[in-house]
Amino acid sequence: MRELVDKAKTIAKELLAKGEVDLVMGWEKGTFEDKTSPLFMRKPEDVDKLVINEFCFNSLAPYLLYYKNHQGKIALFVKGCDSRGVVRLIQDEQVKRDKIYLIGVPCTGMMELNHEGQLVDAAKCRGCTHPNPVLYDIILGEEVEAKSPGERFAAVEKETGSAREEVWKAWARNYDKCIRCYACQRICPACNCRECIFVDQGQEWIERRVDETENGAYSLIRAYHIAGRCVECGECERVCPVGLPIMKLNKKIAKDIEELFGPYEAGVDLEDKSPLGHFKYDDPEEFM
Amino acid sequence: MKRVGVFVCHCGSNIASVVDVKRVAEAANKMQGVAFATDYQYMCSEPGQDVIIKAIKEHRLERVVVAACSPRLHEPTFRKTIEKAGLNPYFVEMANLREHCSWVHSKDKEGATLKAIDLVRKAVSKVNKTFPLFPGEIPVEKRCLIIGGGIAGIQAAIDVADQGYEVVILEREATIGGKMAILDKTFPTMDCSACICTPKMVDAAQHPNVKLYTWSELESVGGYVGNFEVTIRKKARYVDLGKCTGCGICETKCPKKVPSEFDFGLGQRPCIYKPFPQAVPNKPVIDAKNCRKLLENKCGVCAKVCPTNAINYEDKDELVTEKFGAIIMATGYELYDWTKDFGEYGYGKYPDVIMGLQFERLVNASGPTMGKIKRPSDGKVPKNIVIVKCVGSRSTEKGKSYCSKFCCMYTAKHATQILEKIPDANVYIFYMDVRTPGKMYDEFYMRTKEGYGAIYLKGQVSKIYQEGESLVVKGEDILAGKPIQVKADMVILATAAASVYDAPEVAQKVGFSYDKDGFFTEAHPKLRPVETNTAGVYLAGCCQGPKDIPETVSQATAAAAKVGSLFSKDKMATNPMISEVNEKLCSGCGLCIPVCPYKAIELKTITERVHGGQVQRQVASVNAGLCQGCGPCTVACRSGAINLKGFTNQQILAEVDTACL
Amino acid sequence: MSVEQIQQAEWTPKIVGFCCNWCSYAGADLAGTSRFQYPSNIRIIRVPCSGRVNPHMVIRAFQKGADGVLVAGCHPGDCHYSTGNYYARRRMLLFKRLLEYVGIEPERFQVRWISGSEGQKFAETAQKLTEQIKALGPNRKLRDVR
Amino acid sequence: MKAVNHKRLADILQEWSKGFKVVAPLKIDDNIRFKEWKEGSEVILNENSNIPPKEIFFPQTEEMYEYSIDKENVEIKEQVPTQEEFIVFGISPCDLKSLEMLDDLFLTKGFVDPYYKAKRDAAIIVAYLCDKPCRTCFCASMGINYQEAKGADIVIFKDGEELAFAAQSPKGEQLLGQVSPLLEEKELKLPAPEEFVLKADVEGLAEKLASMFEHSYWDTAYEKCLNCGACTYLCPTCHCFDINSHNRCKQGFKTRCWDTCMFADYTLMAGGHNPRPTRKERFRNRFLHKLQYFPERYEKTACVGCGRCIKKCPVNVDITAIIAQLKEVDLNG
Repeated sequence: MRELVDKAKTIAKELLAKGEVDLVMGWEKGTFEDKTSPLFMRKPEDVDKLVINEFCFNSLAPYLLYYKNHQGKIALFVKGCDSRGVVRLIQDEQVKRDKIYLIGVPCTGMMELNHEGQLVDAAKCRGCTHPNPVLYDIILGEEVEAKSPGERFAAVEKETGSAREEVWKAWARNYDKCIRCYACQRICPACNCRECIFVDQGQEWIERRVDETENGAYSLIRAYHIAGRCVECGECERVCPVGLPIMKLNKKIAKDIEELFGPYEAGVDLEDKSPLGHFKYDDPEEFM
Repeated sequence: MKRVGVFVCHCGSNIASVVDVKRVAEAANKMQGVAFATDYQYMCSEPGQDVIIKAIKEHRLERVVVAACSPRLHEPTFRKTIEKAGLNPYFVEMANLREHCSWVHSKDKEGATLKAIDLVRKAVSKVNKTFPLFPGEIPVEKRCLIIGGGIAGIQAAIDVADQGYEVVILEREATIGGKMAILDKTFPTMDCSACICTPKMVDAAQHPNVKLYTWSELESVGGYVGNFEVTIRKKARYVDLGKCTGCGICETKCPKKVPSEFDFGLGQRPCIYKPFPQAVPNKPVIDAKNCRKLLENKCGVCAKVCPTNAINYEDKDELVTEKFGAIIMATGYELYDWTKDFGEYGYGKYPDVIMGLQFERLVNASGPTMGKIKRPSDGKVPKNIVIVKCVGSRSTEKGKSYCSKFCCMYTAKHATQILEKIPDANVYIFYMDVRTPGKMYDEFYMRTKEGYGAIYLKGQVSKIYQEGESLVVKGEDILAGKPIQVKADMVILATAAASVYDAPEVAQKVGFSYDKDGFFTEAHPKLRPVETNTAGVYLAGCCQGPKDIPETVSQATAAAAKVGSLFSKDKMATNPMISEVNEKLCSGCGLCIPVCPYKAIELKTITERVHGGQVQRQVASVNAGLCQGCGPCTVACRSGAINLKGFTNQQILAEVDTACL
Repeated sequence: MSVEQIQQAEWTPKIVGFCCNWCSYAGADLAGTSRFQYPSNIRIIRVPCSGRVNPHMVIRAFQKGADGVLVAGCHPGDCHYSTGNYYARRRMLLFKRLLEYVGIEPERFQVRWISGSEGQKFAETAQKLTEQIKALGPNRKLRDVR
Repeated sequence: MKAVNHKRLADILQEWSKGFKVVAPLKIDDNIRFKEWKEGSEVILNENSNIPPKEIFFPQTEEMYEYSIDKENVEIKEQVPTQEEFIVFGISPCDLKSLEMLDDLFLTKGFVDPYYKAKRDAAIIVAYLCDKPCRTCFCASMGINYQEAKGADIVIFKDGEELAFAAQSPKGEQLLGQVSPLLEEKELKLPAPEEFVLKADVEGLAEKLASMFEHSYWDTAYEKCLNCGACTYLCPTCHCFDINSHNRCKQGFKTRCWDTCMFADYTLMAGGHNPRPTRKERFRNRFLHKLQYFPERYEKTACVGCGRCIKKCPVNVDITAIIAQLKEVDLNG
């Protein structure tokens, strides 16, 4: 991916210089070599800091929510998963397609340090089905092959067969770890409410107490809120400071949607209907 | 916390014999927020209601819980009661101590009493979170649209128009009249169908309050009860109705003939045509699919012969939008297409296997054979005729699961017609059952069988095939317990009555529900049979399910009466228990929009001040006229921005919390 | 009450039933008028439509001490509001699977279609649900022990 | 010097746990959290716990009192904050330093928080001197020597396979006495101190920031921050909380829960006004509080250089980079 940076810089500079956009969102080098941080470029010279590499984890799509009243056009770099986040935001009427310029980055997968300090394929990229942007105005390079599309539901499949009490205990331990920092929610392109019911307590849905019951409710209901809308970018799980297996729930729901209502991937097609926004008369009724 | 009053009803002994009502009242008195609690013999009686009114005044009660029977029974009663005492009528909640407690736990008095206390606590917690609700008012546009111009639509139109309201009949064919105009005779009286139908058609067309849009399609429906905005596509007719006198010269001169839809292909018609001689309006249309002028720019004979220059080959579809206060659906039915499923009957490849409606044309004096029963293949008069009933009806395997209701009677009618016209004919009728409820219906059937000598065979037909000039019908006579084979000259299939092919699409356009078979769903099968769940939309005739003419006509009249009662007021009150949007929370994501069955939610743009500047953003907005208060939108809304008044998230959560205490 | 207190006291299951006003609530009413007997454990919350039931409310019931939750609505095709139960069906299908996935017994959360004429079915459902929950014992999962 | 092979640490903890509750950084799945040590628990030293040990003294959710209402009468049942002596084992020098700041906050300037005090007074601190700094560490820049632990009752460090124990208070002596049969006398020494990758210079920063509230630096600096609460919840010095009621019909209880200036509702007022309406104001507050307000009030920078926020920030907001940028800002520009 690194080889794309020159072209990326040229495009970004040109967009800014010509005034086609007044803001370009990309990445810059972070604290360490294996970290990057979102970069907001407004002048052509800002573009010098731009990097494109296997550490550009952050989806820039959620930032679009902060520029809803922005007058000009905004360009942003999008990997496959990021572009699905953008589609999500367009479908949710949060972003207008004609107000953004998408620079597609065919993604060969992110890398992260493991516990032993070695660089390995990032967990969030496992099972990726869309390494290439699904929506873009310009693409930086040749499209790439998905590495492990067959493992889309690997995280879920492992689960079957465990005894129910043990399963619950593992989740209860997770709920004990959660500190409700809401990093998962803030980074999620599907979490685009103006005020999250979990933060805004005025509606009486949840209490701020951090304990097994409230955290459990948060976890399950957040998963349900993004059911059929989760673009499976895995950012929530990556940013979780206590390492909760958040994507397990999201993947579980995505898998169930496929099983119950037919093949579906969120954020891939601007025209598709959300699985919970329509129904079929002959939907299954397994709970009867 | 509001000052809540709790009123526990004995319901004579219905509640009090199981639930310790005194204990319930005492427990209620100790509940948080309860300022007063008492019990009484019959809360719904006038003295009982006075107890409530008096207590509201004496104890300055702000909310009321009546612990009595099902709210489905007496909620309206107690709403009126507390309104009399000066409270908002929606400040009352009922705890269902009778249907849900005393009557179902009569052997567990302690459990029932504890449950009763819980139910009261739950109601108190809910009523504490109740806000005042006020019904709104919407104006009513006193015009009625009738979709479909068959006998149902015609009858409804005349009945609404006679009440003094304007009516528009929308008909997709070139004439009104529908299926009834096709029929020859009607059972059991054997009246000539056209003789009773065509005067009605003329009555409707000439009624000063009725406007006809024939050769027109429904394009879209917006708005809501009292205020529908309907766009109608007036299809290009190529004949100027203003100029045309209906003289018919064009029809006689048109050089190209095609199979007539009206005669189900048994006869021919020109490419400029009236479906039948008594069509209303009695003016032709050009069949654009076949007209040589329109297809190849050749011919043009009709324009040349027209004495009034009424032909206009440049005619285009035209969209008109009009406002209506009510809509009556009268889109009728069509015959189930048996040819795709019934391979054993030849998939329609044998010309002498026909459907009932085709027979109606064969036997009709104005039909292609001038009323002589001749079989389609060679025009010979058939001697042996087999009628097969329930083709595609009452079948779970192919066709429809339901009974098409009127076939038993029309097959009997067909048998008598055949036996009258061809006295030496043999009519064999294969049937599953003969169902003849109705005035003079069974008598008619018995006369067919015993008087005319039609041969009824109980059993199904397994195969029909051609053998030389005749058809072989193989079936079973289960009463005799043996297979049976009949050599027939003609076979008539009593095919199922099915919903019109695009009925679901039409229902979606108008915005109400339909069943798995495409028939429109009534609001309540017993008590609201001519209403739909969408306020202001009514049903008449076979679009709701197969029915015969008298039933159709009575339903049409009933629908017209419903429209009349809606139009009798200038303004109508709306249900206040509907969804509302908290714009502060709403992100305008629109996820609520597709789940609304009434198309009551749309996005609107609002302007608000943010940090000193003005910004515009989208939010959902609920149309109070359309919303019926069902609530799936509230669940689609993640942020809780859309809430259902009377059943708010906070009220239900409060109930959950107290129910689990 | 905490779980421990409950265990000490004679425990009887708490069941919350969300019933659609037009079908299941009416079915429960009919069970009453027909005097079909069932255990007194169920507390019915009236909602206009099964489509009004937010999965969050189901979670809330478990949090606050319900041992079982029933969501009951109109049979498919019978929805008073024409389509609410179809949305409910999709939502509850996914949500039920999710609860099972994290280890909550499937019996604790059940969805049923009960029409206004099925008083017997309502009574039987309440009866069976109570028996099933009794067999499982008190619910501790997701439970607010405070 | 008293010493024990590191593999026998469990024996020591086992012995102590007979008389005290022992709280130690335990491995819980992939996390390290300060939790009560039980036989079989795995202690992880020389690595920052996911959640700082502030949660021992100032838990994320803490019940304050119960109440019940009966008509007009309200009865309040205080949760009397009492605590038996307990051992906090394995706290690192930076986290130990953070307790000084929490002490300042909760115990000085005329206000004593009884909930914090009870636990703080009851704690016997056993500090663990880090083997070497992690790459996100910059405690040295915050004036902390990672090879000493002032204020701890016992200090431990590792030399090869051996763990060295040194008492720094009578209570520490007493505790070591309890396990003396397990300890051997050995000659052990601290490894040579290592350099830090990250550095930050806060010299004179508080004074500079005092005139920077309206500075244009903040107009873009905040832009990448998503306003999640990870940094503040993971910060050993952040200490904001709010108080919540939990009503259960006629009774209920109050809790205080961590809150964070990163959340929109932190400064949201009942009337709907929010003096910190956007991410910019919230971001600015986080840094001004750490680098200006806290130093002004307590003469300490509210950062101990543990690096948790750098490690866990979803978008790599790096406090050392922010400090460097702030130092470079031209106040006249």
